[in-house]
Amino acid sequence: MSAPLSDRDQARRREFHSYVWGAGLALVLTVVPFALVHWGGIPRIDLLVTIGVLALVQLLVHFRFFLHIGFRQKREDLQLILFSALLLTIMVSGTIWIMASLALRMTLAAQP
Amino acid sequence: MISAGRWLVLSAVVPMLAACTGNLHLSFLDPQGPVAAAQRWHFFEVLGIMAVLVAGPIFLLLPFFAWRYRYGNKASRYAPRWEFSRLLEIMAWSGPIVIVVVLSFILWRDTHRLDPYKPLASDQTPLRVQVIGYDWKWLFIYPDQGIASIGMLAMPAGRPVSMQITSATVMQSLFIPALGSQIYAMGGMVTRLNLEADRPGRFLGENTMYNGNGFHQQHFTAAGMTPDDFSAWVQNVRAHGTPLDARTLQLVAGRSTRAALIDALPGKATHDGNLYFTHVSEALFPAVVQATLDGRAQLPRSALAHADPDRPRSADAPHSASASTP
Amino acid sequence: MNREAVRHPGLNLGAAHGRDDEAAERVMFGFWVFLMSDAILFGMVFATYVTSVHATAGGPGPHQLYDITSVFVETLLLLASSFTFGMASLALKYGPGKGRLAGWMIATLALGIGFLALEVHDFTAMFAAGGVPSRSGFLSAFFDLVPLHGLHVAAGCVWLVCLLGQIARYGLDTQAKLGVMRLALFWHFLDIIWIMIFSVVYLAGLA
Amino acid sequence: MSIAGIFEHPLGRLGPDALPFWQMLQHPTEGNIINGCVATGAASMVVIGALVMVVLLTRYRRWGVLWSDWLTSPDHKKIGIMYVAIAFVMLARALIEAVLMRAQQAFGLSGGFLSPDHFAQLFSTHGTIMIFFMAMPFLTGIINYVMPMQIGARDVSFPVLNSISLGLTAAGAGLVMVSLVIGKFSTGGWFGYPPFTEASFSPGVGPDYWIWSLTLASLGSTLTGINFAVTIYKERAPGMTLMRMPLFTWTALCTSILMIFAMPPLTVATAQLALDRYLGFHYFTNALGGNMMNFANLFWLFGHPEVYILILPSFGVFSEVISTFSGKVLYGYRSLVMATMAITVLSFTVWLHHFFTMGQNANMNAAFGIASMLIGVPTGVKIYDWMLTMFRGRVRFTVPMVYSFGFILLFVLGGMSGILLANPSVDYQVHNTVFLVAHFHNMAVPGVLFGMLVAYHFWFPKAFGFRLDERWGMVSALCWIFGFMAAFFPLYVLGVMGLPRRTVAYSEASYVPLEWVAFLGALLILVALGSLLWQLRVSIRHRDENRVAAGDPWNGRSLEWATSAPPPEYNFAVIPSVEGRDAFARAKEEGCAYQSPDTYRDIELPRNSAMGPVTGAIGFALGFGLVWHIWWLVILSFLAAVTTLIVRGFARDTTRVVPADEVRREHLRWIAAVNATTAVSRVDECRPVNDGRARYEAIGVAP
Ligand code: HEA
Ligand code: HEA
Ligand code: CUA
Ligand SMILES: [Cu+2]
Repeated sequence: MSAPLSDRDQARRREFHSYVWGAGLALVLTVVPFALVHWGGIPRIDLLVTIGVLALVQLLVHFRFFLHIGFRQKREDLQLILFSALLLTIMVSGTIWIMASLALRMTLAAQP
Repeated sequence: MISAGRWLVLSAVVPMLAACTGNLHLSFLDPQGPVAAAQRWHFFEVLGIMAVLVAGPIFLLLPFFAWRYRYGNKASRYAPRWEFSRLLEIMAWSGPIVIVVVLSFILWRDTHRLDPYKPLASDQTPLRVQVIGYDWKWLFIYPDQGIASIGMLAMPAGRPVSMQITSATVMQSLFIPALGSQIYAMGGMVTRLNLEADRPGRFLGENTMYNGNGFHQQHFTAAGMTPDDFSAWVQNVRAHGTPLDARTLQLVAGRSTRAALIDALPGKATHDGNLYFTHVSEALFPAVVQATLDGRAQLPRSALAHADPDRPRSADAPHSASASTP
Repeated sequence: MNREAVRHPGLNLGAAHGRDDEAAERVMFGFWVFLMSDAILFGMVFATYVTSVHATAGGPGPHQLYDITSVFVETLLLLASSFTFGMASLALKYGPGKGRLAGWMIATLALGIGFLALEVHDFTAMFAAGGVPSRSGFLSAFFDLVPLHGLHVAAGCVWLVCLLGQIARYGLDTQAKLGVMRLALFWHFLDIIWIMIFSVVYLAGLA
Repeated sequence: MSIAGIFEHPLGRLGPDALPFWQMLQHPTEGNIINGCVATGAASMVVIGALVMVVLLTRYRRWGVLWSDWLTSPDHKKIGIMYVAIAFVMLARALIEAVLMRAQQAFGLSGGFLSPDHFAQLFSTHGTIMIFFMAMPFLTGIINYVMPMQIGARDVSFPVLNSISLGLTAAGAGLVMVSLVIGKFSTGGWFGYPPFTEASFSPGVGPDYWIWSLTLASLGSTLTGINFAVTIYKERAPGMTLMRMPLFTWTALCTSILMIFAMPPLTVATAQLALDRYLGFHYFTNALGGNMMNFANLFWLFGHPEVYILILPSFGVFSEVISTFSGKVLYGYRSLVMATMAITVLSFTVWLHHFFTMGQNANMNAAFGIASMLIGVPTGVKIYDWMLTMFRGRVRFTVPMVYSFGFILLFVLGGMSGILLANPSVDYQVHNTVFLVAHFHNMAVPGVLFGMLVAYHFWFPKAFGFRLDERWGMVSALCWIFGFMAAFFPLYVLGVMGLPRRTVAYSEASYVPLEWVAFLGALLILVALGSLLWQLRVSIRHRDENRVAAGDPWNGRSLEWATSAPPPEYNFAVIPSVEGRDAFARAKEEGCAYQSPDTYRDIELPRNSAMGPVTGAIGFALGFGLVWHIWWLVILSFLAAVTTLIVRGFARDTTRVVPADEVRREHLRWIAAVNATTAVSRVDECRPVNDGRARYEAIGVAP
């Protein structure tokens, strides 16, 4: 109970605002792609890219505002998260690359 | 430099090969076609580089260090705190890097050159063969000749063979070491393989992907023939083969070895331990691929010779052990 | 000094919690590592799904099966639950008392159960439309990925109830606090997975 | 399956035909009788072994001790020893299977004496056990024992979780063992490729045993990985920065990272295969959109990092041992750490090299081939740095060093064959032949196994307080090295002669001579194992002459040698504070080892917990129920698992305190004993006079 009360109140306000901001941004980032898909009208490729980008942005929003990940962390913690992201990227993109090549070269339709 | 490693291995292997195999060629170190020959060269190239640059220094230095700096030898220099030397560090990292860079060039070149999908350079049109892996035998279809065989893959020497490969059952791997690469055969999918025999001869063929009790008997002979002999062989098959009708195909599809299949087939099915079929439709191979993909038992009638209406057939029969060893 | 030391990534207890704050360090780091491992698990299931989207084998596909309205509502529920859990975290850190914390936790629980109920409703509808997992590779992959997330949410709900029980029994002791903090991470993490699910599975599938 | 169905078949599909001699009695053909006898013999060994254990424990009234001192103990040292014990039991089985396989193949020209089905079970169980239930428990046990002491910690971060991991691993091992008595194991090899392992082609219980034992083990490994990583990050003694950790701890960290990130793909692969088999999903089937290539991809995403999980701890062990027995600081510490990290990351970028022959395009094969060769760079750096550690040292030819020489020379050869395999155009020729079998045994035996055996020799005196017999150790080491060469070098040649792996018989007479050499090699390995057991017996008999209670028999360098042998439950009476690398060597050099502080503090330790054995038992029951479709058991054990977790959540008061007084008494007693011990020079290292205190001889610490 060492911290003076006003400081605590401030910290609490700040964190509360962080949650509100996070929720607000997340809401927007959710509603937009749903609306785009629901009402359509955009070429498929563009739509897919938009969905992907918005999803990534929302992911960052959640990390930032709900999980409070920032660059104030100790190094080892941030390392953990970045390292995991690296491996996840290698594994998922590698898988998709490999399976796509295989599919391309092995369907009956691909035969000369 | 390269020959050192090469002789090392050759002196171990060649007597073995020569002594016991008779006339069946087993190994890519005794290559019978351009692909295997290139692979042998690649093998010795890499092995030679490594024997000299990787194994050599270590095999010389380790015993030397161990002996020179043994506990009892108080004459050797003792430097218990010595733990770093920039020069040695640089060498320890850059040496292997240089070797890997060199090896990567060879690797890149040959991986592209020897891509099994790539047609072989030749002035002759390739012979088309479609291969279906069944449990414990390979069925070779010659779509342009309308024939098929089990246990024997005949090919004219000097003319490329272009294979399309699938499996009607589990995953398998088609392999003729003396000619070249192996590649997987998978249900509902088609892989490709291009090989060529330089000269007439008999080559070991097999499946290398374990697929059950008859796995070790899933062998065949690949036979390189002169073009005339090959034509004669085709004529012979046409004259004496069994029609590949629905009932026969059902037996072929069962989980059985080639020997068991021969016993199960009515009449005199073979004269040399292999099976030969006529009236093979070009539509058979794609039909089998499609049927496996769909999980369907029925092949379309058009894919079969003399479809026998009163026998329900199941190309998918592998599971129902019914057709296995009688 | 009003910025207390950050002991580990994510949700931190404040300095006011003294020893609890210190004890949190290894537990929370361990839980992060677990979450990262779980993320790989989901990543691989996602990868399988992506490689199987076209493997409908003649069966129904996304357009026949997915109901965008329902997914939208589910998304809002989860998002709201993330917010309520955020409020619970604030209540844990700054008080006062445990009543407010319990209140937000119960709200979260309600939202979570609502999400699950809607999801089950979706699945039943899919089943009725012939979208059963044994129909095709695509449906198998779907019913691996989406219910896996659902199972995680269900586990989260059970955990939530247990924590409420612990708080009722022992008050807000160290273990209960650490439990709430871990569950909060878990819950936000599941929300992130859901973002990927609605984007990759539903929206991309219907686009 | 309806509710009624549950009660209609209370034993699921378990019936008398699951017994190993059933078929022999029903159809007494010659083949059935031979195989029935072999299978029954093997099964009886399991049953008799278990019975003997039960009788002995009862006779000597040790059940209570077993329960309270071992099974429920959260002490990382005891858990480590139990892991190694599991490894040892499982290894006995896998070794017998290996010798049986070699014998079968020696007679393989005429068909041999085993049925194909039986042979397939042999290589499948052998591979599965060696990887998951021999190597993994072995290295987990060694890390468990050594790592916390090396970083100056009292225990791992989550002791009860540690015990749970052990329980899960034991449950998996138990399932594999039970498969020998009831039903049979998979025939799909250690990687169980579908569609062969799908219900339509393998309807029996075999693949189910494989799936659930692997699932239990991999769950255990994931938790272990998390536990170790957190321990290394959070429990280090003051001053023990990352760059001061002993190399073994570094490799333990990297292995844990691999466990955390590489196990999930395996879990996904086995879970999806299970869904295919139990609920008719179509992940990997031929038909209806299944795709077996996904399985290969997922499995090797795990499988390749897995082989580095196995090898890294060995690298760590060799680093410690070579530096200790060369009386010299480890050369190139920084490089070795960097190399370890490089291997860790690179190992996630090469998995495709296990299926070069699947048909993907040449660019991809080339890219993954080059990535695979790149791993040779950091590995080479390690080899060179070990050699440079001996350079200008004082190398003692002890048993661990003999293994180390064998390791370096043989491992380089194995690495070279790995580089050959990494060339797709060569792999197209030797993939799935016994050349590949030679490659990976060349890594697994001199690399993994020798490393673990060295660890066993090196740390045994620490754990049990007395040294192992040196002479028998030497016999065993030489038999291992030469036995290995005889058993596996011929396979390289046979491989390029086109002999496929997993073949029960062959038809080329030219294979026979080399098969026989390999068989004799396997027998020599059997002799090696025999000498190893004999060594243990001899050492136990002469334990009083070989005591090293002072704790430092090898003039060691790192903190685990700074405490008594065996160490107290809390490892260190006072947590050491560290000023540089090789903390204990430094203390000895400065003459401040073995000091007693002015004050002692209370030490808080975790209480015993039944969580480990209970989770293990539940896991086993769950797995067994799933294998045999005993649904009530499945439901019951699932509920039990959930309940246990919930109950544990409510547990409070989970620690106990060792009072400062007791700590002081014990510590002072040990210090007095050390002071009464005469320090010996390294010449007398392997003689009875070595009581575990090293006479000062310059061993060097990093500047
Ligand atoms: C760590 C891995 C490991 C180890 C050590 C071994 C060791 C041995 N293996 Fe193994 N093997 C595999 C992993 C391993 N194997 C795998 C993965 C497969 C593939 C399976 C498949 O096809 O799916 C395989 C397959 C395999 C085959 C099948 C080949 C084929 O496909 O045709 C054969 C045939 O002979 C064989 C033989 C041997 C022999 C003779 C040994 C000998 O070296 C055995 C010696 C080992 C021991 C004796 C154990 C020693 C340990 C100790 C003594 C510890 C002591 C402990 C204490 C004192 C506490 N192995
Ligand atoms: C502990 C186990 C272990 C280890 C350490 C390794 C290490 C390596 N392995 Fe091995 N491997 C296995 C266990 C292991 N492997 C197993 C179990 C399988 C088969 C599974 C199955 O199918 O059942 C397998 C299969 C396997 C394949 C697949 C083959 C096939 O299926 O057809 C390949 C292909 O690239 C490969 C390559 C390598 C390489 C490049 C290394 C490298 O890490 C080696 C690096 C080491 C060196 C190169 C030596 C020292 C280096 C120097 C002295 C420096 C100078 C050298 C150079 C620059 C080249 N391995
Ligand atoms: Cu397998 Cu395409
Ligand atoms: Cu690998």
